[in-house]
Amino acid sequence: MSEKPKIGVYTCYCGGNISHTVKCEQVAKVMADQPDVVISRTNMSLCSDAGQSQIEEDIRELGVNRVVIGACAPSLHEPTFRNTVVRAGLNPYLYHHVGLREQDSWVHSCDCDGATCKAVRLMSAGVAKARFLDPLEPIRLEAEKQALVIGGGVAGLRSALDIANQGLRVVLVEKSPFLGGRMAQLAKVFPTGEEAQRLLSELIDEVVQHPRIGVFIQTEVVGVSGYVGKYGIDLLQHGRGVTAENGEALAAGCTQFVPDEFNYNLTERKVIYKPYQGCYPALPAVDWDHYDGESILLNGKKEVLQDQAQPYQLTVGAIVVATGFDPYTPHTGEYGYGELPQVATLAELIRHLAVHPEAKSLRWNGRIVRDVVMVHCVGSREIEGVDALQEDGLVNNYCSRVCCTATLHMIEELHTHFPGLNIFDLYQDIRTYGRGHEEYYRSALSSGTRFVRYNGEDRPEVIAALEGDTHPVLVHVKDALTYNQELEIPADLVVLATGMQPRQIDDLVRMLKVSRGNDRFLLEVHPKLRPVETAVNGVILAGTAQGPMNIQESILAASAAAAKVVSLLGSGQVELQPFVAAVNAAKCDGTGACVEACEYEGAIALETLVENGKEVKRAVVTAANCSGCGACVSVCPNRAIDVQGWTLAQYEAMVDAIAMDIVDLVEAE
Amino acid sequence: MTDLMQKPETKILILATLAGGYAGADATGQSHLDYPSNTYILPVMCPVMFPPEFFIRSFERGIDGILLMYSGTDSPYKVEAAGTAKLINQSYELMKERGIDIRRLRLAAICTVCVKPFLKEVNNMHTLLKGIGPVSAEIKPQQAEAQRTLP
Amino acid sequence: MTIRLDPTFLRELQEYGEGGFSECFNCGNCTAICPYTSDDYPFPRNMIRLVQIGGREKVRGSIDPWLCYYCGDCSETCPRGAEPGEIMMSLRRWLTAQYDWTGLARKFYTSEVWEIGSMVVLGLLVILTAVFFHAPIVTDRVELNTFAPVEFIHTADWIMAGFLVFFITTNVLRMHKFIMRDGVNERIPLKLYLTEAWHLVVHFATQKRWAQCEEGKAKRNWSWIAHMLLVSGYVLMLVIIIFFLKWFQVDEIYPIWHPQRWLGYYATIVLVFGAARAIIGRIRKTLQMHRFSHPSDWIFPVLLLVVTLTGIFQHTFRYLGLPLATYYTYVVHLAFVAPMLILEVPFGKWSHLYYRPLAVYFERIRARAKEVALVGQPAAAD
Amino acid sequence: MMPTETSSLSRGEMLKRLRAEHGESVERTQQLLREQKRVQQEVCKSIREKAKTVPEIAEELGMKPADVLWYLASFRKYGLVVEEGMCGDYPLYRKAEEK
Amino acid sequence: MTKIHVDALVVGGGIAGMQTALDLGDQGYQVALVEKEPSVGGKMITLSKVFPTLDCCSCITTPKMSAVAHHPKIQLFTYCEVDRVDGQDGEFTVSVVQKPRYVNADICTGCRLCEYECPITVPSMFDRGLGSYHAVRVPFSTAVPQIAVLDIEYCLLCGKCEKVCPVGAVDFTQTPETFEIDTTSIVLATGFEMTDVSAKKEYGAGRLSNVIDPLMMERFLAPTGPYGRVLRPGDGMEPTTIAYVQCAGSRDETLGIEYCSRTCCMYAIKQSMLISGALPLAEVTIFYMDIRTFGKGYEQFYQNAKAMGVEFVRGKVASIQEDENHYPIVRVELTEEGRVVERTFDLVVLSLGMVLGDPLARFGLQPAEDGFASLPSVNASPWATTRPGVFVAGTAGGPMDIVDSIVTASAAASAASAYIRSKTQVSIEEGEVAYV
Repeated sequence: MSEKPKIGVYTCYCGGNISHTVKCEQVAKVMADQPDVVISRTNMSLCSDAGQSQIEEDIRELGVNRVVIGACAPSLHEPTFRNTVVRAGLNPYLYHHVGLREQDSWVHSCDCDGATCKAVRLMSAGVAKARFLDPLEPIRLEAEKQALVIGGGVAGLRSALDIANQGLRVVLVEKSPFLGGRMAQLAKVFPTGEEAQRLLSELIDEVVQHPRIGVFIQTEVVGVSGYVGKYGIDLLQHGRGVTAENGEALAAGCTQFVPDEFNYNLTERKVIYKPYQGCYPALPAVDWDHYDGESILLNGKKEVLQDQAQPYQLTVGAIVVATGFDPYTPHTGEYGYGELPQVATLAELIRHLAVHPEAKSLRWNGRIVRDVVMVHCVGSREIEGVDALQEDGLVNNYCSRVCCTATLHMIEELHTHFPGLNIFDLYQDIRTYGRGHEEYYRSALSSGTRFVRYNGEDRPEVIAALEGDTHPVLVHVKDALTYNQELEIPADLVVLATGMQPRQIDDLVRMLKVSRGNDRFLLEVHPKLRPVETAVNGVILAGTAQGPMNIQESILAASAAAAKVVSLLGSGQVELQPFVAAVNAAKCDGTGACVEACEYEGAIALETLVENGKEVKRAVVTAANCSGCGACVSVCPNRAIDVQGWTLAQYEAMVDAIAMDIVDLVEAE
Repeated sequence: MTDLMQKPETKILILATLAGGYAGADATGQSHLDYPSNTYILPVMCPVMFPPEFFIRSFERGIDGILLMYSGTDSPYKVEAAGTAKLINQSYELMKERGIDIRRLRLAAICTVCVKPFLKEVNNMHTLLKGIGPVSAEIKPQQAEAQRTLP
Repeated sequence: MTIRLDPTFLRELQEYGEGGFSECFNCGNCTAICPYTSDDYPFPRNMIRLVQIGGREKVRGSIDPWLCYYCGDCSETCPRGAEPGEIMMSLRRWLTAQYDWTGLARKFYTSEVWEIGSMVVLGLLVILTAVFFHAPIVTDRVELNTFAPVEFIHTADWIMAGFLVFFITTNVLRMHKFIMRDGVNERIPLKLYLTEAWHLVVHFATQKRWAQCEEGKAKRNWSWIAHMLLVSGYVLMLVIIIFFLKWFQVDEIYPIWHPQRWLGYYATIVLVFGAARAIIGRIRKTLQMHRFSHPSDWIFPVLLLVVTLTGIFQHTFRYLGLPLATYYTYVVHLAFVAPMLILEVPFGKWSHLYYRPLAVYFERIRARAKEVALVGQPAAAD
Repeated sequence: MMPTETSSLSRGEMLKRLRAEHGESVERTQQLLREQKRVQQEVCKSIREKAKTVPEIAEELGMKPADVLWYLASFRKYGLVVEEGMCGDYPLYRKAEEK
Repeated sequence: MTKIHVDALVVGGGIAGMQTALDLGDQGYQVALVEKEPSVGGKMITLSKVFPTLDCCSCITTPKMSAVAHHPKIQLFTYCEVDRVDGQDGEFTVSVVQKPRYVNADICTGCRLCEYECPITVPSMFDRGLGSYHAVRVPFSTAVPQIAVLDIEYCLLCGKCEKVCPVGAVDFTQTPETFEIDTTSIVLATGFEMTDVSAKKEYGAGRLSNVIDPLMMERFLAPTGPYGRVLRPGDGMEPTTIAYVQCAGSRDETLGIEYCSRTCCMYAIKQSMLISGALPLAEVTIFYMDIRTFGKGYEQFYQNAKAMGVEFVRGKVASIQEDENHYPIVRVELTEEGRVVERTFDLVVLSLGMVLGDPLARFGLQPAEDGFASLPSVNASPWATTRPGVFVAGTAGGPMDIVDSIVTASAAASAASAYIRSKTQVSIEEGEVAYV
């Protein structure tokens, strides 16, 4: 350390968030008397422009060369203050952030003295660490100006297109044999009434014709390595099983039928199939999961198809996760689903109508339908202790956001196509929040839909009617709007408005090291500061992988994700934090314990150097490959190695500061 | 200033990984859930960096309990789970040698949203320390003179 | 008790008026803004809700629609534009049809052909009767009592009155059955009917509940007064023609101070004024209550106005000494009076004049019965 | 920041023009200032010795409580009055000590 | 006339505008950000804490305000209004009026000596008229830029500020100045206003002193608020019973606003929680028709509020009157019980909705039926207006909360960036997708 530390300490009120519990003025006073501290201030809101200017001024005027800030969680504003000290000409790593809000004032609100005491200790630990701070330079790496987009649904497509339109190259990977994702299964979309498949095909056309987008269909991500700017991706592309020449003929000759999951198993399809007319690619594909391996007759010859999977490797700078959602599948018996043939999900009804476009009357299970009951919040807004647990032992306590409008949109469609239907809508709260969505509520009401409000703790029951009843099923519900009057609704069809579930992408989550939130959807860093980024640098979220959204919202999120990717990679360079191992060559005597402990290829190695005319072995770190885990630190017998910015000496100083009695601190005044 | 002179009976040092326990502690804060204030959370990248001597030294300086909150197998670091476990076992050996109750050092996997497990660990350690008392009962803390005049 | 949801009821009610039964999303604004609503009768939303879920029996047995005077506050402030006031109006029409065992009321409300047609037929019958069975026509001077002998007319009046009494009584008995018997377990002591009867008289005479919605609203207060005057006019006329026709229909012209003349003038003036006001209001649709006029709302004031005007003409011709004009206008007058009284009073809009006070009367009896039961309870417990 | 071009008129001329243009608002503001000074004096006098609540001051001075609160908020912001405990649900205000 | 050339013009310096400007600036585009108020920050900077995380609002906003002010690619024009937009297809000329601050922005240091000297006190619009500041002032403590502004409508022209200013920044010679910005694309982030409180006479039409709007409550809850605590504005009482009237400015035909304003349920719940924190004895009741907590983590937030004891009552409040002591009385049908009640509260908050803030005509745009910018293809390009090259971010394109505003802002930045590239000859290194 060349210069004597001159530490500036700042305790933020956080607009009262901290100062309501912690006596910030006292903290500041104690800090002012710590050795090496030249200034100790408080501020109502340190992250404001005025607060930041104050710090800059102190650096310039008072020659402060170490800054310690006690404020909110470092995850929120560490970057902010790093920029502040940089503006004042200081190295960004000569600053230390102490979390006084999430880890002090917010968790000890009933214990003001304890919280103040804790703040004093944590701040003095910060000051202790600050004495040991060294200027560090971020590691600059060449960034691959290419992004990977995982998922070929509307969010993935939009994200890929936007990234490519902004000048970067994109690889779009889709696991299934066709692009379009869940949106392709919809008919008309609210609030515009456009055909989903037409909108999609326009988007797909733009994507596949884009010179900077490469599309991998039937491809899985099987490996992820590296770091932001340079992710190594392993892909496995399954064979399509057919060629442009023989595709249609093979499909025609195929005789093996399987349930068509595109239509939620309401229909069957061949094992060589196209999900719908106008799908992309137009070439049929083989469903390898169900193909029984039997030969198929083609031009008189028998052909046995084989999945010739092809691995690919590529390097990308960033990864957009647009893996989408799964529609919630009710448990068997939940509202009679799977037990009574008259109970279907909304998604199933959409497909049912799509495969019978010319139907003059609504038929279900061979019977003309006159009375339809729609049930909202199936698999959403579940209550612990009331609703059955999901497979993972949790309940879906979130709102799925789209089901209300989707249900009311369906009611409008039903009334348009089949006038005279009686529709009963069982809801908790109608959440037609979007622009133009309330219109669907109004329209459903105007067309005579009867709304019944049930309480989440007392969900409706669907039972089979007794022999001789006019209707096959009966729905029992307590109607809050009639003061909990018990109603019995005879029905020909019960439609369950099922919500969204997080997709089963455990392997991918593990490979990308992203986290999931309480709702099991992928978690963003902060809903407002970084709403589409994950905690892993360079891994960005788009669409319903992050949570329930409608098409419009998915597109917006996808475009926002694209903006983040372009900001990150646009310059062709990324900066990494300099928290990597560094060897003090003077202390190193080349035992090699560190190399043994290191799990990262090419991160640390023994090199032979000539020192004072003697050949010696010394450990040398390759920064770009070092993760900064510190496995080498704990095994070094000479304490010759440290993670920069996180040294053992700093921790020891911090522990000493915490261990010190407050009495001493007060005496030290 | 008199109110600052209250001495909390015990001190719990929590070394929490940024990718795990530290974020979990932040999540607990965001939920505004109370826990004892004698808890001092320091962020760490990966706990595998601490040699066993570090923990012994901390006890000697007067830290009564140490919680290592890491991400375990979910960690972004390959060695975190196995490496840390190994170090902790070595530390337990050293602690036994010096007559320190090994329950004073605990390793816990805390994820970014593990609010309940976080509270459980903190409260358990707090209760434990109430029962077994400060570390000074077991070893003489070496609160070195030098400390009060740190450089 | 579980109600089995009946989707047909709402459709049925839609035939009785334009109110947005289905627009309503049950926010409760109408009930809370209504000056008449009470803990026991929290309408209009409860009525709308019963219609939505098909609670036909409950609606038939409820008096709530009669407690509404259509001040329009609910419709003005409805966030959904669902017109709860008009819904209550439609319910009153439906209830009138329910009380009426002949089915005529239903026909009148749901078919304009039936409503107008029956009026025309009855009017023509009167004219034909006059054409074929009239007494000698004196042309040199006005002798109405020769042309249409007052004894004959009076007898016809009594026959008509008997007819009215029969239908009104039988319909009221049905109303009583729906409200006080069906689905009501506790027996209501007959004594209460007698002790509370004064309510019926007071409400019939004053419609005083209407005044309740006019607090602080000068414009509406005027409405109630106008309505009161109108009622006084035709009640006066009804009493005169049923009981005092001989005194009223005379060929001698009394001096100007004679009560026969100014009672007649008073009634004529308030009837012209009241009926014209109702018609103009319906044309202008300024008041909330007039925004959705049903054909049945038009027919009564129009008949009333025409009856009054023909009455005025007839008297004018008599004063002027024009015998033929007097006779003809008299026939026309009767051709309008007969359908108005025979069809409108028991089966049409006019019936609200007795259904409303009856409903208030029944409400009082029910409330008293409840009080009596409550007082009685502790004794029973001992 | 976009530099606002300075007009070619001198400061004196400009002030004159502003006075002419804003004659009405200046006059209105002068009245407002007199009113504010009066209220300030009265309120400060009222709470010099004893801390009072908003309704108490309003009653005493015959003002609307909402207006009194607005003035107190303003005086508090600029350090003229301080809060001094509560009387029931109402905070008490007292004149700040002169510096 | 001065003329500036930029790639993108962002109109509105609220959270959406700032986010768009930052995203575009980070991508290397030259950005002009025009804000009509003297400081950036928009509505968001006036809020206390934000849902569902309950972290302090200024902690999110002020760094962004600071960032736009310091960003090398962003030129910030505060106290400026867009007058007209000419041109089309990537060649827009926008004329902007710089309103006179009567303070020289280049030399003002924000020391506030003028503010302390100014004798006249005026209602602070930052505090929704409930607090006060002087006729010359720095608009609020965290304002960016930290520069004073003089309100000529309340100026005595006494010259005291001029004398006290240490750098001679007060300048009465300023006049409105027009300048032009040439730009390739425009992003509208002009934001929203609350629905007019006087429109609903059943709710007192804004004349009841203890019936307030939610932005006022935000100020009471904010640490820098006018009273420094939660008091009711009628007489300075600390309220114990507080009611929220939901859909007071939305979903109501009588107001001509039939849409849902999306944010009111959440802010009412959030404020209830904050009130419970600030006033432990307070009892909060929320009168609602449908609770719409649809966002990520919102439903849990609602359930937490219920568990904390916030009372949720279903029923549309029909009328609010006041008793002789100005306590508001709420009349409502408890629709789940079928009973009409009149309940007296200490304070009532009307959960007003959102309407468009600034008229769109200046930008050559037609509003849609709901008054917000018309977006013809929301399921393909939800940021695109009817005028090519003009994009929309945040609440100019419909009611939405902060999270959604920020996402739409980034999306608009993405769209603007692609548009700028397609219009200007930015040399893009064309390349095949590289994989090995």
